[in-house]
Amino acid sequence: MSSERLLRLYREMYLIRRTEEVIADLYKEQEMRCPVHLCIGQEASPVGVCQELEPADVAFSTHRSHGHYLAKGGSLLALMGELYGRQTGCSAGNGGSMHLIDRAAGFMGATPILGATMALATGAAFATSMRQETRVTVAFFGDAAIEEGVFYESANFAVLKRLPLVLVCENNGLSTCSPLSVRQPPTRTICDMARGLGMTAVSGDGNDVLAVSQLARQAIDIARGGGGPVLIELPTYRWREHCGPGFDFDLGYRHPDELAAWQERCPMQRLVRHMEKTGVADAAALKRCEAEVQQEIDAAVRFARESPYPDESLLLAHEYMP
Amino acid sequence: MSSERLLRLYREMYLIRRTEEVIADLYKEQEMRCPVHLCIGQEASPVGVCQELEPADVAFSTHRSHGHYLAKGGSLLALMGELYGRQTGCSAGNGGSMHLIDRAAGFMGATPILGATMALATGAAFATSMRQETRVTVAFFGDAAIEEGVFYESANFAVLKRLPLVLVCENNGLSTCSPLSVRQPPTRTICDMARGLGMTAVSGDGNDVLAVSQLARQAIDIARGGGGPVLIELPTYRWREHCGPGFDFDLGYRHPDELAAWQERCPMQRLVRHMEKTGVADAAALKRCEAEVQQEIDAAVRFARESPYPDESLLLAHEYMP
Amino acid sequence: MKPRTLRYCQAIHEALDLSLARDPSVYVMGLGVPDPKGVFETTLGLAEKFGSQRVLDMPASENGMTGIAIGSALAGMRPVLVHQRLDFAILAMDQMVNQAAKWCYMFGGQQGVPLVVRMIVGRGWGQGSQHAQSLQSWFAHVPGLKVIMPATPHDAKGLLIAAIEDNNPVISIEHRWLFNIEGPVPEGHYREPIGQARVIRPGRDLTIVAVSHMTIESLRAAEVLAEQGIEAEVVDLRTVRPLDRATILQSIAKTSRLVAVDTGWPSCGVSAEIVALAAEGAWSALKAPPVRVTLADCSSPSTPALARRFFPRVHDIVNAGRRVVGLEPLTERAPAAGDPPADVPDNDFRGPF
Amino acid sequence: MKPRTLRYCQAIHEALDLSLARDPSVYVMGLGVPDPKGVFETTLGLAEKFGSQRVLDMPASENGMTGIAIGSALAGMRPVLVHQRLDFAILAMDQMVNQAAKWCYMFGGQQGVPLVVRMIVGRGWGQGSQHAQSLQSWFAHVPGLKVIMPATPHDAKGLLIAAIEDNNPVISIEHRWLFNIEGPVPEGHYREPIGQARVIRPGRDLTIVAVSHMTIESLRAAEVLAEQGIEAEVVDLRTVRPLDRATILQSIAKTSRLVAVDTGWPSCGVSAEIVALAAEGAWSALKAPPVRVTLADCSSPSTPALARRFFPRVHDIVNAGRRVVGLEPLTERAPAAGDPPADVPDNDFRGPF
Ligand SMILES: Cc1ncc(C[n+]2csc(CCOP(=O)(O)OP(=O)(O)O)c2C)c(N)n1
Ligand SMILES: Cc1ncc(C[n+]2csc(CCOP(=O)(O)OP(=O)(O)O)c2C)c(N)n1
Ligand SMILES: [Mg+2]
Ligand SMILES: [Mg+2]
Repeated sequence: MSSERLLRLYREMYLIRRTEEVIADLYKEQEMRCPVHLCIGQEASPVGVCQELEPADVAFSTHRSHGHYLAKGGSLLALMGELYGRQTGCSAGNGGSMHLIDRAAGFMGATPILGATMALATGAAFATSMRQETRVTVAFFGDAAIEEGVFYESANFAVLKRLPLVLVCENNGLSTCSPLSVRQPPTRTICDMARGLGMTAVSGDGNDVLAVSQLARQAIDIARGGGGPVLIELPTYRWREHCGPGFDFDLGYRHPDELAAWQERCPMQRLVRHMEKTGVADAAALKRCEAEVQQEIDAAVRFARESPYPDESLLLAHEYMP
Repeated sequence: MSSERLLRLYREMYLIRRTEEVIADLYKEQEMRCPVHLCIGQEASPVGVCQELEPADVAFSTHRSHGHYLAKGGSLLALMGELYGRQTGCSAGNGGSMHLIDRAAGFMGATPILGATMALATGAAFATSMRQETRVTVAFFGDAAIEEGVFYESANFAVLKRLPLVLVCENNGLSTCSPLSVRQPPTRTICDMARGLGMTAVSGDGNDVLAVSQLARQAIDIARGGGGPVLIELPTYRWREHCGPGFDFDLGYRHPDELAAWQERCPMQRLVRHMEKTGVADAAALKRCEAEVQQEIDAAVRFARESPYPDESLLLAHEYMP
Repeated sequence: MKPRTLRYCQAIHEALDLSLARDPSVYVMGLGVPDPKGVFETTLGLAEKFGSQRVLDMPASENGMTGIAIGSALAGMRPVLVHQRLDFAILAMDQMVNQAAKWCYMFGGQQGVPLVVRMIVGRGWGQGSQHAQSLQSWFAHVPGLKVIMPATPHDAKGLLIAAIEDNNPVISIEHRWLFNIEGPVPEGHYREPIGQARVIRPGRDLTIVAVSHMTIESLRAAEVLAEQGIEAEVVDLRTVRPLDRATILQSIAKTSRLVAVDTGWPSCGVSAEIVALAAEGAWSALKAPPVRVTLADCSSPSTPALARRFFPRVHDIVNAGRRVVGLEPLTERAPAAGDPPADVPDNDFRGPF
Repeated sequence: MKPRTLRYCQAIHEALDLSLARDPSVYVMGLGVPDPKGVFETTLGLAEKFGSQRVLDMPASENGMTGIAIGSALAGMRPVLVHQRLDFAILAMDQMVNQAAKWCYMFGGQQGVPLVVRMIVGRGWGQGSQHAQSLQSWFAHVPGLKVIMPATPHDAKGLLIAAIEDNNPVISIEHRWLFNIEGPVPEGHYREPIGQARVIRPGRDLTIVAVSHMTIESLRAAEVLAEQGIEAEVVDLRTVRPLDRATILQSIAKTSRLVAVDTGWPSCGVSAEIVALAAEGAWSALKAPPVRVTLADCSSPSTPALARRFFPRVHDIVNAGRRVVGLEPLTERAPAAGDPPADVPDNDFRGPF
């Protein structure tokens, strides 16, 4: 991979990371008045997958969607506007963090009811196939969402119709505070299960953006080439609490050592180490890129804060489409 | 298997077959005013499975449940009463053919919403496991019901908790008039899929009552022994129309030759041939048993016809349990 | 020249046929849609005509398939999803209510979901507790949905076309006992506006607001009342969301009396909404307490013996009408030979469906 | 001696604790039930006390797990299923409505389904379209279900115990903004009867029928009205199915005026049922058209800027009260510094939930 490409990967992961850190910092001001599910630590998945997509390809996500939205090219300004509940938000303030959309960027929508957007993504892929377009649809979701029957129903239809669909399961081992072991049998993996349904299924290091992008490349090729849906399972770890800006070690359901171990595998540091090892690291370029990103974020926060709230007269405005 | 045992299998299949033939004949009188889904041709499954159950074991079923109800020991009188909409019916007339129950016989209930009773059966098995009882729960259903997400959700939980559950999928290749091919991918079998979920899954000739009972024996042993849920797939064929008393070759979705081929594999004739081959056939005994069954059925029809309808004052009586 | 007539099921068929022909993004999907029974004839032959890509069967996966239909709508299609019974669509409440109904609003009005979900409501002939639910009030409760319940072949066609062309999710609830009724249906393309009720019979003494099959029964009841010298105005709701408040209130302003007749249950039902609307909005006009005619407040019994008391019938509407004008109820004559049984719409109706 | 007080969430906890201790067939299951947050503290420590067999987490499979709970109930258990948001339970409508609600009836009264489903309703702090639905009218519509919506810690405990001991499926809808309110709660086992409303404040000028969190807001509104010389009687519904018609009608008979206040939407809502009931049953007593106070008729917006107009508040109830007694509405004073924002119940409430 070219060093520009690697730098771009770094930049996108850094954008997600810093955006969420800034959200976490500013959240305590109580101006962002909506539940936020941060994906800090999980940036390799959105960036690795989205960088392999064509511009016409589309993506859906769930409650933990900031990363997917940004990696797919969603507007940072509109994200911040949304978190601040402003008229300029990507959903005009009606959505909040759990309802992001940027249709121009091919980010079709994120909604927090577990599993639901898998079916929507399958339907978008179905539309593609009915119209004989070459677009691929991606659905991002977690290891709990896959427990919903709608996953199974969507998968069955996608396999039946050989739809150009890529399902990305970010397996952070947790549903809120509940470990995988109380939800899924230890005797089968998520990939086994998906293969049983007739899908191609692959697994790889979810904290290694290069590994992710390689898996994504293959999956996208299969899906686009008429080989039917592909599931990618990406083991990873969320650093912060399930919902909200903080850490949650006080709750006792996980030990700080666990985080420490995963921080060793920080997707951004891993990428930097890779760049160093392959001799393409450019500390100055990284610093520049970080500074640029920070400026973008600062501008977005300013933009959001200066944006007007939706007027009360708009309460009913968006209920129906003309 | 002893000749008495074989004769009993014959008797039970004959009971189901004749009961349904009588229903089909009398249906045109328009006295049984409810949808009926006949299982003529599919008798080996209910009889083969139920004969391996202990009396304390329980079963659930769906819309096509006459066979399961009778094979589990459900009252013939109460079945006929129910079809005739009488107070003496197994559901006091409130249910009709699609809602059969005989709790004394361990037939926990049949309801026609596809897939729903799989979850109920899983729950009954869960209760068993919470109470550390040794009872096995069986769910009978068709090849379309397995397409419902509730199957997947139930299976996941049953595997997770290693529940004493046997799922019997009677695969007659049809959902109403729709072939399997428009509903499930040809690239995987139902057993593959179930195994992917972490279940033990086996398949066998659904028209051979001895084969069914052997599979059932193994499955029940595994389930009772703590080995978790087992799925049995039984390819078979329904002779009559999906719903109603007649044949439906006028519809054109299947050819009479198909029926003819399957009639060659009639589960009852197969058993008779087996008895002949092993030298335990006793034509007189079979005739006697048939005559007895016919008398039972005639008595049940008489009973139903002579039973009173529920009084209109009972309309609201059963809405809530005191 | 006598206007052309069609049966209700043919009117639906014509709406689908026409819509498929006009717009390549329309497709029709549901269990049994392309099968030889064609969902009570409403989809008969359409797969042959438009291909199995556009008129298709599906797995028995109501929730997933609804989500798939919605997703395809987000990607530019106009799906029509069909359920042989409303009861089966209950599996898909999440996708219909959490996703389709909310999409436009929760994303700030950027994109509608042009989805139509047809649901058929069973009645009689042993359509028991899980095959006879008429849950329009659930859908009418939910912002973001539109809900049509045509009573005539004319409206069945015009409203379904309007639904397919609407940019929002529309639930179409079709009563099984309407499928064989015949009525004038214009040829070609036309839309009936969603959200407009219609005064289907004028009268001065009381207003009967009814919907779907109950509109037909109410017309019959109005005839019976007319024989007794009572002139009922019958308002056919046609749409239960959005509700045409103006037409309802106008009629009550004229007649001062209200009977609300619904195919569903009473508690929090459409009939409750109509009565509440009248109480709030036509208070000074009303001269007697309004009356609801609904299903009995219990699950649907299968036995025909209870059908007569469970389902509202002409007789019940007649007596409700008498009550609001201050007359005693009439006792019903005992069923006589030749009367259709209470669990079929007419003597020609045959089970098992 | 001052009576012991508990917070609402503690009252629920005590009901569960007590029920688990009394009856080995009771078990509690739901996403996050045994986790360290304990479903807003309502299940905290119960897994430790009663074991993870009886107080357990589950896969994110709402429909299947509801069926599993029902199946276990058919086999003798008494499950309590918990959903952190009512919106998630929409996935399980089939099992709740097609199976649990119908079981007793469709099998002729042989067996009830002793299932309790707790559902929490979100409000404010960005609880958007998919996290703030208050769909009690759906459940209240359905024969076979019972639906409780306690407003006070006392009733939260007593009604939940009654629900667990009931032989029918009971839906318990708990409003998130109630969880921190404190009130007297008797020690030990007691049941509040399901299906009985309560006059929670007597008054002579108008009746406010309210439910859940709106009961608390209505009490506040009644105080404001009292300052204006208007004495409102507040009836806390407590149960929305079966409805306590007698208590409601009795109050209206006394006051002649009705305001119906609900946490849900208007169309076919519980408020519509209350108004319809009054119009039918208290016609001659009523001296003014009844008024509903409900959510705005749209999906829940996330932004706090719209929360003030979306959710009904004390001010809206006060004005509804004024209206039914024939007074002009008051314009609200502009929010002042120190006022809690409109999207939290009080200044102590902290996001993200
Ligand atoms: C249908 C449904 N049930 C429950 C929830 C509550 N909920 C929100 S996020 C979450 C955990 C999801 O875990 P996972 O899918 O693994 O994603 P992660 O949060 O780990 O990224 C739960 C249970 C929900 N949003 N939707
Ligand atoms: C949820 C649901 N969807 C649709 C139906 C309508 N329906 C009744 S029986 C049936 C076919 C079922 O096929 P299968 O499960 O294979 O059983 P079979 O009839 O072949 O025995 C269908 C689609 C239903 N009862 N429930
Ligand atoms: Mg997770
Ligand atoms: Mg089948």
